[in-house]
Amino acid sequence: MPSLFHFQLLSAALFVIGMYGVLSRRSAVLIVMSIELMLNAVNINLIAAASHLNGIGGFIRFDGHVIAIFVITIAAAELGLALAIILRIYRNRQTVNVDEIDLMRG
Amino acid sequence: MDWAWLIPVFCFAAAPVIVVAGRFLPGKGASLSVLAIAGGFAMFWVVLAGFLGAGPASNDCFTSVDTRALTCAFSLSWFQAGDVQFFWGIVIDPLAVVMLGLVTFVALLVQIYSLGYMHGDPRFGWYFAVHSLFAAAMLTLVLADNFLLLYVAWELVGICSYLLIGFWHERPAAKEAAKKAFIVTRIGDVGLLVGILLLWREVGSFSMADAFDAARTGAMSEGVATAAALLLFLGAMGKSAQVPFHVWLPDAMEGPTPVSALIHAATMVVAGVYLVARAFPIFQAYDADPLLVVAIVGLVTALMAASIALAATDLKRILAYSTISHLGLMMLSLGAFGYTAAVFHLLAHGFAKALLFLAAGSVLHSTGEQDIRRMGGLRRVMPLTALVFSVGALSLGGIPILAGYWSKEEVLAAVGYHRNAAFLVFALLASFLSALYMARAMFAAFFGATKPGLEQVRDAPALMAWPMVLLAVLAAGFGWVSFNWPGAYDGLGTFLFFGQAHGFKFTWWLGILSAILAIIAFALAVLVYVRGADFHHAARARFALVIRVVENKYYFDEVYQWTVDRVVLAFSGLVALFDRAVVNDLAVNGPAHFIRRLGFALRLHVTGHVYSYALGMALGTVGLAIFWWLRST
Amino acid sequence: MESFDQIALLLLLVIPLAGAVLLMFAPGGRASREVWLFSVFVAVASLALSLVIFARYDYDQGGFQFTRTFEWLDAPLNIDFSLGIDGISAPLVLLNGIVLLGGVLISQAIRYRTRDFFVLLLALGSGVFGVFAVRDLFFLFFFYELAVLPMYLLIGVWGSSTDFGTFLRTKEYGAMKLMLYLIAGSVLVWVGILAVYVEAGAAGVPTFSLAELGTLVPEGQFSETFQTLVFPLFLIGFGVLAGLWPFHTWSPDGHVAAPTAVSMLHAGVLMKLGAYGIIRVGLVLLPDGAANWMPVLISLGTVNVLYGAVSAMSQQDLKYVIGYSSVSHMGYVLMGIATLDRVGVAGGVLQMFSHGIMTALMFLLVGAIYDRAHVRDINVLNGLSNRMRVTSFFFAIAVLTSMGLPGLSGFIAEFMVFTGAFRTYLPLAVLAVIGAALTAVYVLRLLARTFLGESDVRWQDLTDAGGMEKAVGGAFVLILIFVGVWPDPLTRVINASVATLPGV
Amino acid sequence: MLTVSWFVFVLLAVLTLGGALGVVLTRNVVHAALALLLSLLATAGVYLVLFAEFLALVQVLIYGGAVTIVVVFALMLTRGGDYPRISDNKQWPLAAAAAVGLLAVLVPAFLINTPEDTQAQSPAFSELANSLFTRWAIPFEIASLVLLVALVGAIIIARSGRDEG
Amino acid sequence: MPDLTANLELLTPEFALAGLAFLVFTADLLLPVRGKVVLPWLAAGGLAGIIILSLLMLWGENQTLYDGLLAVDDYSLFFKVFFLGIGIFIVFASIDYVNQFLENPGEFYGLLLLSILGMNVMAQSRELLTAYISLELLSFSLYVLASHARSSPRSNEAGLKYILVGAFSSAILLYGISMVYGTLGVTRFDDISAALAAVNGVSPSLWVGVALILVGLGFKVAAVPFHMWAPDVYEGSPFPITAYLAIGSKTAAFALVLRLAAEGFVPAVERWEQWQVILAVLAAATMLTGNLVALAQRNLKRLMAYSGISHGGFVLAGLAALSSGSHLASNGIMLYLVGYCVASLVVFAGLIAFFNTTRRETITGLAGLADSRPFLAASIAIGLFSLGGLPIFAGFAIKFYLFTAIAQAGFLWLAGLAIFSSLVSIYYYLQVIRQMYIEPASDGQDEGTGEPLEEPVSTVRLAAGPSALLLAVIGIGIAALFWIGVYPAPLLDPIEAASQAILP
Repeated sequence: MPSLFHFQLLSAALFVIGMYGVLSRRSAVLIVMSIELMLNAVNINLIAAASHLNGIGGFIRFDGHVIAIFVITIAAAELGLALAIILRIYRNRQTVNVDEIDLMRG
Repeated sequence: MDWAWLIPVFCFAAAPVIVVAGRFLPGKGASLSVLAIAGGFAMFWVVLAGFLGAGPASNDCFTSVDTRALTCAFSLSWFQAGDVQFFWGIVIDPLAVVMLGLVTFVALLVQIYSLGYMHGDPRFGWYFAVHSLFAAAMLTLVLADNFLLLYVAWELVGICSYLLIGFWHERPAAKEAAKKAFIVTRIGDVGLLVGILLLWREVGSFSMADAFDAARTGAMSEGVATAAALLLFLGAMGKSAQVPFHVWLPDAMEGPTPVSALIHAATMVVAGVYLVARAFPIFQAYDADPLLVVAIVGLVTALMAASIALAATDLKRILAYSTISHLGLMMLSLGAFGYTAAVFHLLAHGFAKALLFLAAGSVLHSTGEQDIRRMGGLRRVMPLTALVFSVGALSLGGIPILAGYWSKEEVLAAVGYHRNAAFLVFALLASFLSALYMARAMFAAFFGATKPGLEQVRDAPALMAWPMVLLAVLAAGFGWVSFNWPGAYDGLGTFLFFGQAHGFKFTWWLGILSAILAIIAFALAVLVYVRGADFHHAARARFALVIRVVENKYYFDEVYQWTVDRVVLAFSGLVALFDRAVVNDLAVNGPAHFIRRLGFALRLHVTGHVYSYALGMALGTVGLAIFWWLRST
Repeated sequence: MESFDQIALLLLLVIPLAGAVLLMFAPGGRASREVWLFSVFVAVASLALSLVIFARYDYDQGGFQFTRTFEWLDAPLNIDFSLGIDGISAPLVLLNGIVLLGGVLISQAIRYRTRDFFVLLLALGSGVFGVFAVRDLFFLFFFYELAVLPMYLLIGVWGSSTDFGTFLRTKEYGAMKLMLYLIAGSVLVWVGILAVYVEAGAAGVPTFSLAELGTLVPEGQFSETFQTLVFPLFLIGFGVLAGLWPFHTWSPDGHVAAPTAVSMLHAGVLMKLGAYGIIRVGLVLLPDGAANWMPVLISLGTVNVLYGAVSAMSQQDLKYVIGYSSVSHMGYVLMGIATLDRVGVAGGVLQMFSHGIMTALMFLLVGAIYDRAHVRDINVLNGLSNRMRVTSFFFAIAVLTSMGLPGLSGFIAEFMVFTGAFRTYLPLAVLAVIGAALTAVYVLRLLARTFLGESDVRWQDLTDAGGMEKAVGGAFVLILIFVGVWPDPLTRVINASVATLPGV
Repeated sequence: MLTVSWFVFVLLAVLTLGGALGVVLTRNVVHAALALLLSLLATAGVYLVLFAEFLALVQVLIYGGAVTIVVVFALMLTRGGDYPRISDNKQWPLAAAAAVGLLAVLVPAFLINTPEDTQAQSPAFSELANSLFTRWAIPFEIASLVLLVALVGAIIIARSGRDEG
Repeated sequence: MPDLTANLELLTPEFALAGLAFLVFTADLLLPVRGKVVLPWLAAGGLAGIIILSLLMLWGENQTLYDGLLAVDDYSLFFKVFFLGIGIFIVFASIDYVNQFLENPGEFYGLLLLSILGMNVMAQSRELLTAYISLELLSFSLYVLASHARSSPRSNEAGLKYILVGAFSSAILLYGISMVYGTLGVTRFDDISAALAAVNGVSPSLWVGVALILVGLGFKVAAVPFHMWAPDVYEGSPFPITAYLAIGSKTAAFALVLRLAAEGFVPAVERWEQWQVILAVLAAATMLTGNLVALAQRNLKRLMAYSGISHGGFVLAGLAALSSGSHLASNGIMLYLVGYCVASLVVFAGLIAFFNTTRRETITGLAGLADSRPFLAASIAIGLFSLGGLPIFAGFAIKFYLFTAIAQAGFLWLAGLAIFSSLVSIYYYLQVIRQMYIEPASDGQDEGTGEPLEEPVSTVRLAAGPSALLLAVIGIGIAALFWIGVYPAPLLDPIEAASQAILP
């Protein structure tokens, strides 16, 4: 039976991959997608901890699950808003390529 | 006598009044100035009488232990600085009394003379204002009982001389001469001030009496005594135009002639001599090494100046160099313990030289001419001037029974007794030279054939004549005051060293020798300038080089000029450049620019690309996590 | 009268500040004449007040008087707004009153943004009053910065740029440099203050009150190492403002750029804040550190004297000459302080006063000349004494004072400094005396070139200084002579407090 | 049993990470979207392994459904004709370095302290709901406001206003 | 199950605020275009009402709700009133701008209100998730508001950059939370501190988790190296939103961080003493970077962004100085936040007024302002002087307080660094002032720097002059600056109470 550590390992890897995506991608949409991956990693971490450690050391039961639900909600909302802004930029600039979006710098 | 302090105060009071309200007073305030100094002169007699009358019994008066001179001091607090109390006070002792007489009298005469001489000058009032200020300062200098006050007066006479030399500052020469005079004397003043402060450091008070007691009793270490004496002498050299500080005095002749008569002949320039005489105890302390220096400097000055005077052709400059030379003689005499002789010569020379200057002034005033080569035979057109000038010249030249003769003889005697033969020989040479150039000036200017263009000149007006006459009388007969008149009064020396028998001792062989030398000198002059014999041209030809050196005043001015231009100003230019280039642009602007550059460089890290921002955050995250981890374990 | 003593200093701070604020919000305060009159009124009031305070200072009793303390911030910070002056600050308060009034009076001709000008000028004045009148480190620093703050605009807006051929000094540069310099100095001061506060807190008395901190010193709460480490912060920090070499260059450049009144206040008063700070904070709180660092300070002071004099010799611009002479004369102040000798310190304080009046006078006259001739180059100007008789006379008095001519205040002060220095640092003292002689060189050079001699046709129709300038200048001249002849009224006040300085 | 759960876990992990890698590496946006979908669904599987059925359900509904659809729409709407070849930016090596660095920090951090382990259990829905609506009521309500803001914002930003004809 | 909602009424202000937001939304829907001018007044009035309501209801309350997720204490009350006040001023400052340049006023004000709600909850949340959610409420509103000028590419770009980096950072923050939760199993601050104190031996995932949380919050307060989004977002956002970002969101984030540190970390003393230096280093980097890069700016918004970063650095330094022993640091932080906000508000209000009339936002664009609009120039100058930390304005007092706290906590070096970097800051503040006061007016077409203006839109009409409302806002702000600068004691009483609440 995989232990908590394995799940944490999984989440860490997922988080890092998502981060790499954010840092390396050019298309704003893909960056948003990568961020979703990172949030998933968070959720895996939370749920794994919640379900493995309940009852130990003053844990309130299943807070992890609750937090995870919030995270999912926020993530969805964030995604929606981000995509809306991306659309707006696409309309004004005909690109979603973040290294063409650098009117302001310095 | 308790009112002696009034003497300077009169003049001090007069000066500002003339400046502010002069134009409303009769004679633009000149009258006020003359009145003040006249009052001073009157007070002098009161003081003298009181002093002769006073005994050690009377308050504020005591007889100092070594000189046993009666001294009366009045002192009151000036101000308290930290833990040091500053006083101003006056001391009245024979030396002070004598100087008082000289200063008040000559100043009075010169101011009266100036009424005529400066008549119609646009800055007439200003002239007299500064004159009063000068008189005040000079009298303070004479009366000061502590070194601080002396220094104050010392500087004040300096600035007055600056103002009067530069009186006609529209003339560039006058402007430069004034600056030169002040700066050169100022160099000496540094020595004076340092010396004073050194004495204070040792003695703990600025009072002269304390300093002298310390010097006498040995409370003052020898090192300090010697150093202080030399430093004071440095100041004296500056004021009394001793070599190598003599360069300013001839140029000072750019001032109005009466000024030259008063300040640069009779009074201010002798302040140095007065200082040395005043501080004699310090010079004498221990084995009196400083006096040897004084003697040497005096001798060198006397010879050098006399030789230059011989080559000079400008009447006033001749007189100026003669002044320097005679100041040298006085120093020499002091250096040879000839205290009395120095003071005596100081007085005699003062009257005679003032007279000569006034006479030269009257010549200048009438003819507008200063070069003796273009004068001649003036005795026909201005007999009075010629007469008084001759009296002065003969007296200074050392023709017997005139004042100068006695005083010079005293000096020579002192040198003869206390210094070795070499000194005496050179001293005799100096006195011979002084007779020679005096005779030259006199005969060249007033005798011989009248030069064309001088026939119509007229003699001095009364206002200028009378002072000259009075001075002439003194220049001729002043010698008698130094003799011993058994019963009534036994000699200047005895007066100066109260009670002690420093009577007048005539040294026959010296007296005769100097008389002969003087007469030879005058005879030569007669031959050359009246009879027109010209064997001296041969001499000129043979000693061409020497002559040129002498005529160029031993190139002192050139050397100084070079130093100022090439060293002082160059250095200051260098410093100014350093200040701007290094201190400012490098050390100040440098860091500022560096920081701005840094800002512009750092600016680039905000690339404008989201992913690089995220990268920064990611790296920051890793770093922070590691840092946190490390700190926590 | 007791009640007066209670509020005297408060009034002293409030009057100029309130004047400035009123002026700022005065309806229709744009008519320059009215603005000027109002400012004159305020300045006169301050001067009168400072005169009364100075006169009422009881020098027999000594110590701090007119004291008053208001709670400002209590624990955990402990800042009191506590007022009080002693014999050292009393003359400086008087000085500020005098110079401020002078500056306001001769600024009659300011037409451009008159209101702002006088608002800033008065703010500056009240800042200086504050520094001299408070007894709490926080407020000392507060007013210190308040005095610096207006300088930027005063110079930047009303100043002038000059092209010296080889290099250019714009007013922006001068203003910015002065501002950054002084604030850089205050950075060190600030750090020093914090250090003292922390140390006092370690001793169980976290406070900024100079009085309370002063009581810690004799108890040895500040270890010698601490003092030795912290003192340089104050030394340099305040020294910058005092024109300490090599941190002096802001001063001449600032002068060249500044308008007349500002130059007067800047050289006349502002530079004194630094020296005052060294005494009030450095000497009082860190006597041991001071003792250890004084050899450095007196050496630097001597450098100031000589360096300033020498570089003044070859300056071409009148204001540069005076600026560098200020550097040179502040050297005497620093030397006097560094002697840690009663005469010396007293001399330093007196020199602050004397130099304040003297430089103010010089800049006033230079301003008068510049307004008429529109040049300050001493090679271009000449023979002014024929055209501007009174101006030249006053200027001569001023420069003679700076030359240390007896009978004028400068001599007394410098002589006292020398006296003190001779007791403590003989060789440097001799150097300083030589420096005094050097002064004569550039002063006479200046007089000869600019004022004496024939004047060109170019200056034929130059008019003499205006009535107001004559009046103020005359007053300054009288003060210089008065102090030079009878310094006792000042010195006895100064002595009263110098004697009580620790380590002196 | 053991082997089975291990097998399932590994399988899901591979799918999750593989999908994730697909998202961040592929050159084709459509593939990226699909990879994202895959990864998200696999994550739901992971939740199941953790006995978090409810969350698995939510995950499938929200991510698998809504999110992916939105993303695809966004891709369609922002198609610039440059799809086949979306490349990475120049800094990708640095990015990789940062990622690896973070991994190198996280893994040992997890490895060093793993509290003693218990069997994973699943909460009863009722408990979850209960705590969600009692203890976590405030965050819940704020979250609803967040959604509102996102909604309003998305509308006013994305809708075509008067400024474009 | 205990009754968690016994004292639900304590949240009335929050509910009222949410209700107000909905009211604005609906009013916006119902009102005709012409009638929408009432919206801002509705919002402002509502906010004022809520301030009064909160003061009446919550004065002196000290309770927790929902099992300690939320605290209703003096601390939250202080910040609640503070944020609501900021809200009012921002609304007033926005009115003209919104009328001139923006569509959808209803959404604008509504989102503003919701973000204020988020800030309030941030200030009173004592649990990580609650804090996070309320933080997201604030962030989402700001994402929308930043990109609110739909037609402006800069505004879009600002929104995009903000939301991408923001989402990234919130992912990191969440991961940190998950790690803390995964290690301790608790998310309440007090539990965390208890656990921290209890944790013995190594627990790296906890520490890394804390670090990640700090990253997420550091993004919000724009701490180096998480600051790079700030300049772009500030520049691109509509001007009032720039002000709001600089004032509101930064302060709210600090309110959260301060409570987290004070309740979550500080009680675990030895841990905290290990961690202080980390914050100190972060602070040092932040203040230096902000000030140095600000030197190179040409655009006013960017300048304010960087200056904001540096001020954030000062506050971070204050955080590093927190200690369970004294309230000095926490007082200092809160005082500083207030002073900083007021000063920035004055500056921004002036700049907005300037922008409304000229559409210029570059530094050189300000040239000659002192002649054309003296009051605006003066107010901007006063604000900048205050930000630069010069006295009689708030800046000096608050800086002195904060830096004293830093030094007192043993970070004298950090205090020195802070003082030095505020010296640097004075340089660029003076550059702005120089443009306004010294440089002559430029014709507006070419501003000398190649910084392009927003291309003028024909539909936009420029205001003739700053509206009375803006001037009133500025006037009040300046008055507050003087008040805080001269006598902050009254303000410190509630601050002390707030510190008492979080650091018993």
